[in-house]
Amino acid sequence: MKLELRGVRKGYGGVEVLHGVDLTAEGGRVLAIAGANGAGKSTLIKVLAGAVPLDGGEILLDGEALTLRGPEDAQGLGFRTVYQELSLVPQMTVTENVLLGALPTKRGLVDWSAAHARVRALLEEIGFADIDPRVRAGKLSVARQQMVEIAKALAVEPRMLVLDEPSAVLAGTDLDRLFDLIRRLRERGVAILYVSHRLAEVMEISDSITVIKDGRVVDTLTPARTSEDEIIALMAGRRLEQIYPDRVPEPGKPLLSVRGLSRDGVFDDVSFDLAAGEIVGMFGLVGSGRSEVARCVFGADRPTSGTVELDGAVTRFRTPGDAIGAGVALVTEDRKHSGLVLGMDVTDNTTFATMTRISRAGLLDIRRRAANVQDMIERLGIHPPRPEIPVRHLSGGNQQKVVLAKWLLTRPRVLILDEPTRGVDMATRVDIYRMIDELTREGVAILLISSDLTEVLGATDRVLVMRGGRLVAEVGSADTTEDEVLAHSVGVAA
Amino acid sequence: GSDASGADNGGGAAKKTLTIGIANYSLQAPYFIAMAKAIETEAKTYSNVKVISTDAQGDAAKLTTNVNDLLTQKVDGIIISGGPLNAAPAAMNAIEQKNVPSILVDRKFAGGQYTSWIGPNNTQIGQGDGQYIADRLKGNGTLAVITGGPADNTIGLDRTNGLLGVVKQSPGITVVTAPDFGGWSSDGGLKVMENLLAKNQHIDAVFCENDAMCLGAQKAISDAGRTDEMFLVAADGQKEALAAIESGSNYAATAVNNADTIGRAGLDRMMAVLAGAEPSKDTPLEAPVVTKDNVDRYSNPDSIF
Amino acid sequence: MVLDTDSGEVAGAAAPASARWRVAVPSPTVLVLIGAAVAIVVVAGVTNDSFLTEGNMTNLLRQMVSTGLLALGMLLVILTGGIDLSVGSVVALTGIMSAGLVSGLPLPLAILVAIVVGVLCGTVNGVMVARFSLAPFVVTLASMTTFRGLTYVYSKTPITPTTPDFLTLGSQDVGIIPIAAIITLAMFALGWVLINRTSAGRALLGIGGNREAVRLAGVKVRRHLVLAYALSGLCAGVAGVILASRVGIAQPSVGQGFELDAIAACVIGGASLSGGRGTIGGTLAGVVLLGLIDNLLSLYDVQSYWQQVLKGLIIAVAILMRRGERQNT
Amino acid sequence: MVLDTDSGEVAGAAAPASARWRVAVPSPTVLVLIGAAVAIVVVAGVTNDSFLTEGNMTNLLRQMVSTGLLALGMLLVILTGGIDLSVGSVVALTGIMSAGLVSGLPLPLAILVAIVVGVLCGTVNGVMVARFSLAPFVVTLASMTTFRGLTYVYSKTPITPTTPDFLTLGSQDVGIIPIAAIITLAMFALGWVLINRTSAGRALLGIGGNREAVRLAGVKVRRHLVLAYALSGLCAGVAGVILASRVGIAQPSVGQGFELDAIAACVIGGASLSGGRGTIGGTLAGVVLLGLIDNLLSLYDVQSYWQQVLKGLIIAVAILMRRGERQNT
Ligand SMILES: Nc1ncnc2c1ncn2[C@@H]1O[C@H](COP(=O)(O)OP(=O)(O)OP(=O)(O)O)[C@@H](O)[C@H]1O
Ligand SMILES: Nc1ncnc2c1ncn2[C@@H]1O[C@H](COP(=O)(O)OP(=O)(O)OP(=O)(O)O)[C@@H](O)[C@H]1O
Ligand SMILES: [Mg+2]
Ligand SMILES: [Mg+2]
Repeated sequence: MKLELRGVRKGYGGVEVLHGVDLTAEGGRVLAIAGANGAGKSTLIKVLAGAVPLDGGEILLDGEALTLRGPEDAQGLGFRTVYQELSLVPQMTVTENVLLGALPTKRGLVDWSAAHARVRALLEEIGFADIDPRVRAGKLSVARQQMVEIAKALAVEPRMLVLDEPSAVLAGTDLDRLFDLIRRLRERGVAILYVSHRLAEVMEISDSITVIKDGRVVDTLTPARTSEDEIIALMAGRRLEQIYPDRVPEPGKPLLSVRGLSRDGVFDDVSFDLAAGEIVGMFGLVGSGRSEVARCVFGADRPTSGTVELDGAVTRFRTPGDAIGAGVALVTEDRKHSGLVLGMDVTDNTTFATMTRISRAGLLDIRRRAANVQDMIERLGIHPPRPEIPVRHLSGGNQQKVVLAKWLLTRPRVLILDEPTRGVDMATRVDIYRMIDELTREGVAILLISSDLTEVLGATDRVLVMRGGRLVAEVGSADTTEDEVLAHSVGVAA
Repeated sequence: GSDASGADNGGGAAKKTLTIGIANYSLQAPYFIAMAKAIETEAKTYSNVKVISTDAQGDAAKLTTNVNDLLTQKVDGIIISGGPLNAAPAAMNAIEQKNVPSILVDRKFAGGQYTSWIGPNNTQIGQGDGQYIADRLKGNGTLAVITGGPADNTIGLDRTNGLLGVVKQSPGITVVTAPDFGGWSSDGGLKVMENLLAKNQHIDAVFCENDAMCLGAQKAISDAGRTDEMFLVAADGQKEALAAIESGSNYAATAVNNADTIGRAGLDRMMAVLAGAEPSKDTPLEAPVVTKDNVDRYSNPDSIF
Repeated sequence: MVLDTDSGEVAGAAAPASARWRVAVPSPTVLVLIGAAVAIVVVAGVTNDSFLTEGNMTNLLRQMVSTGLLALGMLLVILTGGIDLSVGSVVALTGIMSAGLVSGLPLPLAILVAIVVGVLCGTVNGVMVARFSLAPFVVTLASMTTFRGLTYVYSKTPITPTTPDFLTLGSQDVGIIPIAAIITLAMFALGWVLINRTSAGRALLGIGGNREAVRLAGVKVRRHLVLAYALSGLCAGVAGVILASRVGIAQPSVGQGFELDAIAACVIGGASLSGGRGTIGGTLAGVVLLGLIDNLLSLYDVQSYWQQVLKGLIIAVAILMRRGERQNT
Repeated sequence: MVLDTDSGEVAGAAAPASARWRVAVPSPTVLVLIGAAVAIVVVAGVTNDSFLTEGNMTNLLRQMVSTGLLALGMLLVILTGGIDLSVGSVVALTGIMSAGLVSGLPLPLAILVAIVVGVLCGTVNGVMVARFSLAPFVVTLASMTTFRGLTYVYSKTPITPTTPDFLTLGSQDVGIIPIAAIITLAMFALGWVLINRTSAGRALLGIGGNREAVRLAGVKVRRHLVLAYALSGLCAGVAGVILASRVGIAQPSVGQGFELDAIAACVIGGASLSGGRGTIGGTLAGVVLLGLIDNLLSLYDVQSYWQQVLKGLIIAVAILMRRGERQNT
């Protein structure tokens, strides 16, 4: 099969986002789409999925014009989509989510045993047999939810599979399993569209790469004949000299010490130190307990035992407010669920953690607030640079920047970042790495939790590795390899 | 008021303890509260009577249920204060089946399926008020009418129709009826009156289907500074209304529909029936019009209502 | 197993054949409610002579019919994240129409027409909500007023049905079980099948849980929303006819505030007003609990005002017993 | 500018200093409502002689006071994703208490005590919702019943206040503007400041939008929830005192159904019952629109039954005019 887009235009509320996109996807090939945050990738995908109507141009399937009046039309054609923003019904079971709208029936009634069996088989096929189809989707970790999304897209054999940043929450073996799956589907003749900001992945999995900038296609490249640098240059419109800043580890005095921290059933006996001016990475597979450690340190959850010391004194954060007051900040991993109030604007979302601080006699100092927000918009390059826009209308990467901005405004002494670059484009990542590097110069201690191995090693001074809720290794970033860290995380001696 | 059946008959039933159920349609309005209280107070004058009072909270189905509940508890007789209900066939069927006497107080049900009824003659109440208004206006002027609620409550309808029957005989009297309902309450009466005042340059008299509404209306009139322009006439004999009449305000008259009298008479009638008497089926009570001249005969500062 | 302790209501229905028995095990919410109800029944049975009598049981059942039917329809709407405030007015409209129509039409036809009117009312709500994306609260608030007005336009005065047969539906019993209660229970059973065993029912839950996700999965969201409101109208229509038949006279003013009891039953039974969560079993338990409270407070001769205070407190305690339910999830 | 058509109400308040003028530009919702209100006023002014009279304007203002105050408090609760069904009962309780207390206490003290009782009622709701994570709908449904019962326990019969001064609050005008309307407007102004210019106000919106996100940002969620309900109780308390003072007699039965009007005003004004969205301006416009509808239907002598039908239809049209608002967003 061959799918062509010709001059596709799409806008929201009068502002055009796609200005005439031409694109060709073919069965048995993986087409990667790269582009900066807000370039219009997700919008393009929504057009293809029939989720939003297009404003102009046409879509041709094997040479014939198509009209997609709704998602059901696209699905009828075998176009399946994994959206960037998780779209599960949290109250429903995995089975129901996967077979949403297509539950098997017997004599008009849903045949639950057939349904569960089908979903179990599907999960097995994509390598996630350990997900229980009868569990509520909302109970799964983000990574597992992502795999459920993928299973959902495969519930019907697709002719075309569109994946919008499927890897943002995956790491290590999970990622390998995803790639295996993609390759198998390619062999079966499925057309695959793959969107990701992790260019190494893109180079590995794709047959060709289309780069989009500001809603226009700027070039289509072949991985064999291009480089990450070239793609970044096309996306950003400038060359990036260096991705990770050079770091000479100069840890100051210990700021935060975690001692024997445990939370029943999640993680056990975790101890580590963060020193002023240091960036410490934390790596682990999905569900290894990294996020939970961060939340307990921050007072968002209660640990069952263990202590947290700040400046050598034992402290007890009962609420996140206590932690913020003491200068600890946590950029949470799931922006939609725990990071943003989607319906509220950039200003509010950026200032939720600091609004009491900029109040005088109970009244917000709105000038100062506006100035703070403006400053953050400029420093992080939030696009569009409009503080009054609801964050719901920002692209995924820009939403992530808003979360970062909120925590940077608290001027933390200890900054915990849980997957902070999830969905963030390369150019912006570089800005973020530079920014945290600068923060350490001011004596801030940073814990960077990430599932991106390259990032974990590139941006940090040393790396803690977690496995099954325990801290299993600590290595210096400069003296180790990706393979070694990965080996620690899966428990194979390197 | 008049104790038509006579309490003295009750003594004959003093042998065993009697349980009398009261099925109240609603105990939200003071009028009905007062009536339920009167029944209970009167019951205390008999040594052998226990009263079980239920409240359907304005729900006809619940009244039916409550009646069934009472029958379940094997009451000897049921007094029904049916509020705005026109009939309650299912409840009355159940009572009939159990062969228990039923006394209706205030509210008469259509269909005649009850032992005895004691209550006001609402048409007469309206007529009395109408006569007072027609006399005082000397056949000329504008009369505003405030109704309580939808016409499924024939209490109000009877009062207004009684009034109009008299007033319409004087062609010089223009009647304006408020399009919205006063909901039988003071705040409702106030709001309806405010709208009437906005719409009508001149009003000579106001009639409300009950006192509560006219108390609110009186306030609206005084707020608008038009107290001297008009007088108010209503029905029930609520003690605040009697006080307003007594004080010589523009609250001129009200037709008595005495909850206390009706309640007491209702219980006495029940006792009489239980003692084997066969009283007259329907007993409409007199509804004298109270004005400043005779108000001292009716006001009782201790009454609830 | 452990993971889904507070989701038994949804997950339970989705149990595979191998664990089919789980279907029969009610969720913790329902268990708590059943426990409360049983405790109440036992205490009442011991301390009150009238409570466990046949007559009172029949009464109790009959009393639960209106709230039960309305709560059933309400649940379907609540599952989608909506609300239907108009049910009380639909009860009045369909009740008075059925009572009025029997004078001209054969009894079954009159009842049918009245119920169809109920379905139409619900459909109007559904279309407004689905097609024009309007807030269900306001739509049904507006239609509550409109339908009530139409009831008075149909007849300002109560209508006593001319056919004595009309009273059968509401008053006749089979043994000690009223026909009306049997109809209600049958409708609950159908509701259970709808919610747990049909894709339409699952779609209703999904719409309340994440409307966009369901839409993107190709489910026709609007059509299902209309269905939910239409069924709520249907239930209200049946309740209206039964109520008129039970009282023996149809009043245009009937049904005010019924919607609150219906919603309360659903929420006490574990339904979430944000949608996506709620069960037939829980709702039924909620209906029973509310019915028991009313029945007992009046059997124990509690003063009407204190009845209100107590009723409020009992509802509060009932929901306190199932803590853990979060306001927005 | 164009992008934020359906969010202007929140966004408008958050304008940076450089664009301070935007604060003064109401959101599309409010503009549509103001447009509708102006259209109604013009048409009514031309076709009805009584409408634009001084007396009627004073009436109109006075009639909006109760709904206005209740809607203001309700908005705060709705912003958090909650609802307060108990306000009508609080109106009755505080009204009758203030009328009863003046016979023993100095007037200002009596009023103060009554209002404090209102705040307490709200606080009870808030604590139940916040501390025990109970569904606001059921909590306030239970307290609606409880507070109503307590009102009757306090006094079964209406109370006429013994102090003539008691009547000032509800009846006195400054020029043609009733004191009560001035108090209401002042409270709306304070409400505007609270929502748009204080961290507590932003927190309320945030809680309704994403409770977990603002909790993690250090916002004390429970405390703010209690605040919202307590303020709703405060507004209901003020409304209760003013109403008793206006009618000149306090009835225990007053206020039934007031909560629905208050909620309707908020929702017509663009508030979302799922929380996180709503404005003071919109709510005020909603109150005015509802008040105008009532006033005009009566001035035009529309029969009560048709009034209900028309009122329902007008509300439906009003919300239809601001399509685009999605049910769950
Ligand atoms: N619902 C919406 N309303 C208004 N504007 C929107 C909406 N959704 C997206 N946009 C805008 O459209 C542009 C493209 O967004 P899109 O989500 O397609 O970007 P993207 O390329 O997927 O970015 P990212 O890499 O960050 O996911 C952005 O400027 C965004 O702000
Ligand atoms: N097989 C599984 N099925 C469902 N949930 C799981 C599974 N494995 C782990 N989890 C959940 O993952 C959580 C622990 O992961 P946590 O988020 O703390 O770790 P993480 O290393 O940050 O991983 P993630 O990438 O998922 O964030 C726990 O809440 C646990 O219940
Ligand atoms: Mg995107
Ligand atoms: Mg994590």
